Amino acid sequence: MGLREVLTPFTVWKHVFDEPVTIKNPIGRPAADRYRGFHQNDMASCIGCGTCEAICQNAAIDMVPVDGIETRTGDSGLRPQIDYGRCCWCALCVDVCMTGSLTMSNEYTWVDTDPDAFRFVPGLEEPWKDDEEGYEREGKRVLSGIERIHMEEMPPETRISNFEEIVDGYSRAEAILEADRCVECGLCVATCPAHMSIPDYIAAVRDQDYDRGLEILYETNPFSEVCGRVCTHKCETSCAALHEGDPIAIRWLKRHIVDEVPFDRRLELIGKPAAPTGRKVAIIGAGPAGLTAAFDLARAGHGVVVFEALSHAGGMMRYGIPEYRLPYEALDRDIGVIEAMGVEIRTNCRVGRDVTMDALRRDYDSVILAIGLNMGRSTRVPGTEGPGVEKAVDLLRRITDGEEVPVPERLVVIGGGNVAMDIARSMARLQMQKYGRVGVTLTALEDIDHFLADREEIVESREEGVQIFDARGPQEVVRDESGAVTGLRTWRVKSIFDADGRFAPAYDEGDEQIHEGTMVIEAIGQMADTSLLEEALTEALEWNRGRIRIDGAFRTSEPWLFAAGDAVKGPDVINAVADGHRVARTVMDELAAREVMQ
Amino acid sequence: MEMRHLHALLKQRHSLGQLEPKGGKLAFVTVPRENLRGLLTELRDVHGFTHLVLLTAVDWMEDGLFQLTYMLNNRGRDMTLGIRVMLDRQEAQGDSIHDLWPTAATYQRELKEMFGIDFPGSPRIDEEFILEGWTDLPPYRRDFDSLAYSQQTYAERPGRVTHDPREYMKSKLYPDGV
Amino acid sequence: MFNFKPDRTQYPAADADGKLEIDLETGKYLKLWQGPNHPGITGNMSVELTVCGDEVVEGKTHVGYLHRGFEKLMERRTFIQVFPIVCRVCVPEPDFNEYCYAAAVEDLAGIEVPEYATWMRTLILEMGRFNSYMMFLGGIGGALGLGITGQWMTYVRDLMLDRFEELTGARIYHMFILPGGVRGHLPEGFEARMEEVLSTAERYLDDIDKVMFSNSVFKTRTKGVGVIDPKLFEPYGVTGPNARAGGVAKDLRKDSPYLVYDQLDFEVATATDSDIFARATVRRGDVQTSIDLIRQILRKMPKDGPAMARIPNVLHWKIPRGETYIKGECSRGEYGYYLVTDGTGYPRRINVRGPSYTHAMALLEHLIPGTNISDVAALMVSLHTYPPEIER
Amino acid sequence: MKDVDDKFLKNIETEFPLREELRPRRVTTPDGQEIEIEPLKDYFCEAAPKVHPKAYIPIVEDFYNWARANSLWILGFGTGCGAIEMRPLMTPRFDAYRYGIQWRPTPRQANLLMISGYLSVKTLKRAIRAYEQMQGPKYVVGLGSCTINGGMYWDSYNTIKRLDQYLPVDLYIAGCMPRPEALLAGFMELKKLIKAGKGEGANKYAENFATYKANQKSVIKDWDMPDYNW
Repeated sequence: MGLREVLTPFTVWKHVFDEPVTIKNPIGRPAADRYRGFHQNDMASCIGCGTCEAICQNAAIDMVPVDGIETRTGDSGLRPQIDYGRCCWCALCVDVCMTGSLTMSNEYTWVDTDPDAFRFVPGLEEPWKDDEEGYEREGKRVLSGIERIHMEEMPPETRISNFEEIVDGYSRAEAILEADRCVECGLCVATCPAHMSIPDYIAAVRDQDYDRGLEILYETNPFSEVCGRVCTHKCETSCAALHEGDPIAIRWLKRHIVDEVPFDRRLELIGKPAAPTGRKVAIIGAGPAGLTAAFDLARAGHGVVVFEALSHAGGMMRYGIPEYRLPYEALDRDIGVIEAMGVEIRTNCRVGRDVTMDALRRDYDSVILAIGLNMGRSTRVPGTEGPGVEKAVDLLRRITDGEEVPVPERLVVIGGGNVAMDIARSMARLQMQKYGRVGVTLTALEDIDHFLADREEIVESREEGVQIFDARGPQEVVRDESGAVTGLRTWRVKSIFDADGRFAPAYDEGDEQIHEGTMVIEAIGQMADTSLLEEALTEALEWNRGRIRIDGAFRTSEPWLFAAGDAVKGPDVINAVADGHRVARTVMDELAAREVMQ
Repeated sequence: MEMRHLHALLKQRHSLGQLEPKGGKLAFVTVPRENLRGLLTELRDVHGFTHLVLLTAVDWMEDGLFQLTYMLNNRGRDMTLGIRVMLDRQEAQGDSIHDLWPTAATYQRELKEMFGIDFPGSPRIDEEFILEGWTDLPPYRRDFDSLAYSQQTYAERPGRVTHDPREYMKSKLYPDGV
Repeated sequence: MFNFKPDRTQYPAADADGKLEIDLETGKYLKLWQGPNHPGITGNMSVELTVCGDEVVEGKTHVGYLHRGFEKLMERRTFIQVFPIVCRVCVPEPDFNEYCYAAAVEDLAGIEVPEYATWMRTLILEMGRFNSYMMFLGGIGGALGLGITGQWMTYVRDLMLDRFEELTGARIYHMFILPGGVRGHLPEGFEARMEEVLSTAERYLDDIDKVMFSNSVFKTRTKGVGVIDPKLFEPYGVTGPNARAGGVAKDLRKDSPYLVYDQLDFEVATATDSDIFARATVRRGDVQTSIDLIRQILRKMPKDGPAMARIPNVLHWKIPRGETYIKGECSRGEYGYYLVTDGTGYPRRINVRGPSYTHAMALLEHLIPGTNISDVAALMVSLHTYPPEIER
Repeated sequence: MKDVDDKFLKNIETEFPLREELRPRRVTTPDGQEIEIEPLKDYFCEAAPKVHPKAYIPIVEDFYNWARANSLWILGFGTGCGAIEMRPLMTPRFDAYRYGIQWRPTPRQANLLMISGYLSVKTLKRAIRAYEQMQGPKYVVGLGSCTINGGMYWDSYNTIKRLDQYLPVDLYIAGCMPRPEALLAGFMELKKLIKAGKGEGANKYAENFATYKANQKSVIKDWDMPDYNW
């Protein structure tokens, strides 16, 4: 031990005159920009999907209702409440947030004597609500997939010349990847008219348990194969994933499950119906609503007879939707399952002609009216009377029946809904087959962003050569001296609805166009053909603006008669399926009640 | 491939199972309980696996087995070998190796406390190690449910409710339940 | 100058099993509990000392005061949910838990980490190591009554925590290394601010050299005390600086390079005496290595690139059956995660191999007998043990 | 909890008897006398804590409170991870000493117990002893989520979830873990409470002593210490 070692330590005394490092006022010193402080939530963009709750490993987050936030499609109306007696500030909730609404401030001081005070709903009135700084994730979410798995489909140049199905369907590997993106929030379930257990069957795809998936599908929808192809998939508009990326391809995944289960296995899984009850129900119309009701009733053991005026069952699914979207075999398989439940379908049997309503009322315990909308509406602009003007639904029915339909080289379609797209694309295919080129013009009142048709329909129509003119109001079907159609005159639409929200299109008369074509097809909507009811019953029933009035449970004013489907509600397959279930439940309740009374 | 070479060398003598390589530097192999001691001694004294990295157990409750994992490392050749010994879950008794590596005694004490696997002869094996006054199942066993125990033993702060978005939406949008 | 020569006759006799025969009732021996509430104990643990005069004849460590049952809790959580809790296993140097866990998951799930994230991880780990050594250098001085080192080193460590905060968003539990990559990129101007911290640190370390390593009191109290015979390194599982202080250059960064250590240029510090002083000097050398490494990494790392690999949806992430062991050289030695998966969405078993587990238990108990009571704290600190990783 | 395997069900009385050194016995003192000792009675005062009455004259009580508020002496017992953020407070950068706050090595010199985060049952036992050994008036501050509602260890079998069931907590500081600045803010708040005469934790403990003891004993299985030791 030398003297040097004793003295050296004293050299640090030189620091005695250094500036002190003490922070003058440390309380409330601002934290770094990225600091993970207390939570913030943008109430407007939060959708209450509960993914934050699902990922929180501390069970610190509760989903609670908040004043002023209403439940609506794509927003559960719930908001996260955070328990700071649990939180560990890991910010996984921020990283996983589907909308990016949940962030963190860089505020960190919260002192309280009451341990119950450390719970709050971020986004209401915390002082750091509007703080700019604090943790936000870099870019879009990375903890779940953003982009939809691409669905292989036939290129336009191949598909335009035939009626073969366009999309291929997912392979197993693709389906797993797509199913993996789902966060199981369940926002879609209430949006689906039939309340299908979407997250559950997607989970079944993920687990490759197709049997379970199929059972889940059949709990709520006997037309899963149809819906897997042509459903309007409102669920995908409420999907939490669409806020940063693509919604989950719910429809394709549904189809994938059905594709993976062979028909025989399907029958096995669904099992046998219950023991016969001896009750009989007549259903008029073999469309989705009628057949769904038939399925439910038959499974409960009731005897069901479905009366169908046309030569095949399926209703609009067969006669409205073209084959390239829904192959007939797919539909036949779904109907086959229903028939296997013991449902009798009498085709070519028109009520009112081959059998009367009175007879049905007499022979059956209940009658369900599910006649759908099968008569096309007309625009009633000048020139629509006479040859060369067709209704889309009539044409589609004739195409399905294999009839020869007139195929002109150029034609004009009026309407912006799915039916308009269907007929435009069907006619385009026929034109291709006949002339080798497409000459379809489509006009609609709405501008392109407000078309009622599905987005992909519009895209695919354009790909197939359909020319779309949006915001055009039809004024007259132009005819030459001989009376033959030469085109459609339209004005540009300034607005469709008036100040009160009533339908009253306003036109810009200066912007006039003549769309050339030797045929005009109207596809602006349909109505029900209620002539089968006959006079006495029509008189007896209560009506509501041309539709039979029903209550919330699908009862008409006649106790034995129920009505469901497009004829009373609308507007698509999945709604019809939902109606079918509900009317079936009402009928079963009624039958059970009658049993008790007797 | 050195690891394969080593495996081939020892396979017969110690009735080793299949070698399961994980990359070039790490491999796992199963050995019967009676061959463990011989294998460890040979690996340590002859093949340079002098460092006992860890000793732990995995509970394969469904199969009725405990897996003991002895992780040995050869620093010079940068090889790590995980040696698995399967024990009957009912018996749950292993062989102490505290004389090969004194530090193994600590691991064995932990295994005794946390899994209930006994190592007769290991120093202080019956003393409490981490837990104090523990009366329930050894906590690392799969059949011990931590959450249930916690809820039963310690009070949670009451007053929290949560809602499932799926059911809540249905009840709000379809109050009739349809 | 002061030669402490204990009177060996006072020692208790050992029986056949090597167990000491200590009868407290004789009044010759006293039980002394050091900790859990004791300023000389690192963290919340305790040592039960049996003393004779002021000499310790037996020491037993008691741990478990910080046991939270992590390995059990991890089995109850999905793979992403484990991520926030791993860092809590070791408070002063949490990043190794994050890295080892993430790497183990990536290994079993077959995920390739982007290059940028690999560099970032190395940076975070070196920053964490720097912090950990700051704790040590402060602690070792404190344990020997040299309070100023603690004051200085805590200050420097706090400057580094500021850098951590702006990079990761938190001071202590950074939660930055996710399975699949890292959470973000370097903030703007980070390099310059980091350089400021590093040069400040070097200035303070110079002072530490003068005030501690050249201090005759410190030297006298640490040299030749708490010597670990290098022959004991393997039997007692000694790794890291504790082994390097005994001339064995064990360092996983060199022995089994992970992350980008094979692209970095550095030497590991070693010493030969294997006493408390040697262990302190090795760590002093390692701090310098860390500082150099941080500078190197910031210079060499790619300026931009993806921070995260594509990972499956974490809410239902399943990993096929398998097991792996991922290790890294933390400031105390070999840190590793043993992960076993069984094909479900939850880990089957995670075992954390912390160096303190061997150092603070078997080794410390072996070293304590024969030391002076006042040296126990210094001995314990010199092994650089963090109790939370012993009991987890 | 599922059925406990008989193999592991320990009888507390027999498995965890009173430690050897706490049992009543005869000992020989170094000077040769034989005496009876009963350590639990001899070394500890078993009297239950008393409520400390306020001073008769309000202004005197105000003065007391002012004095108490300005000398918060913290027991340097790091019970959990939060202790690591106290270190910066003890050092020049944040320098809590300027606010009259300092750390003491022993409970006898301290009047503020910081529960820095989670408490395992084993530490709870020591924390209770430390608390009871502290001189009144004394205060407890719970630091971080874990003291409020279990925090991230909400499903752990070995940590308590609600600190207020076992010790009278005067104040909570949110965070995991709270930054030193938040801790300082907490201390300032505590000072305000004490000045306002609301730092009544010790009295609350005395008043509800039986409840606290029952709660403590329900989780600490091997209770081998006197009911109150100070």
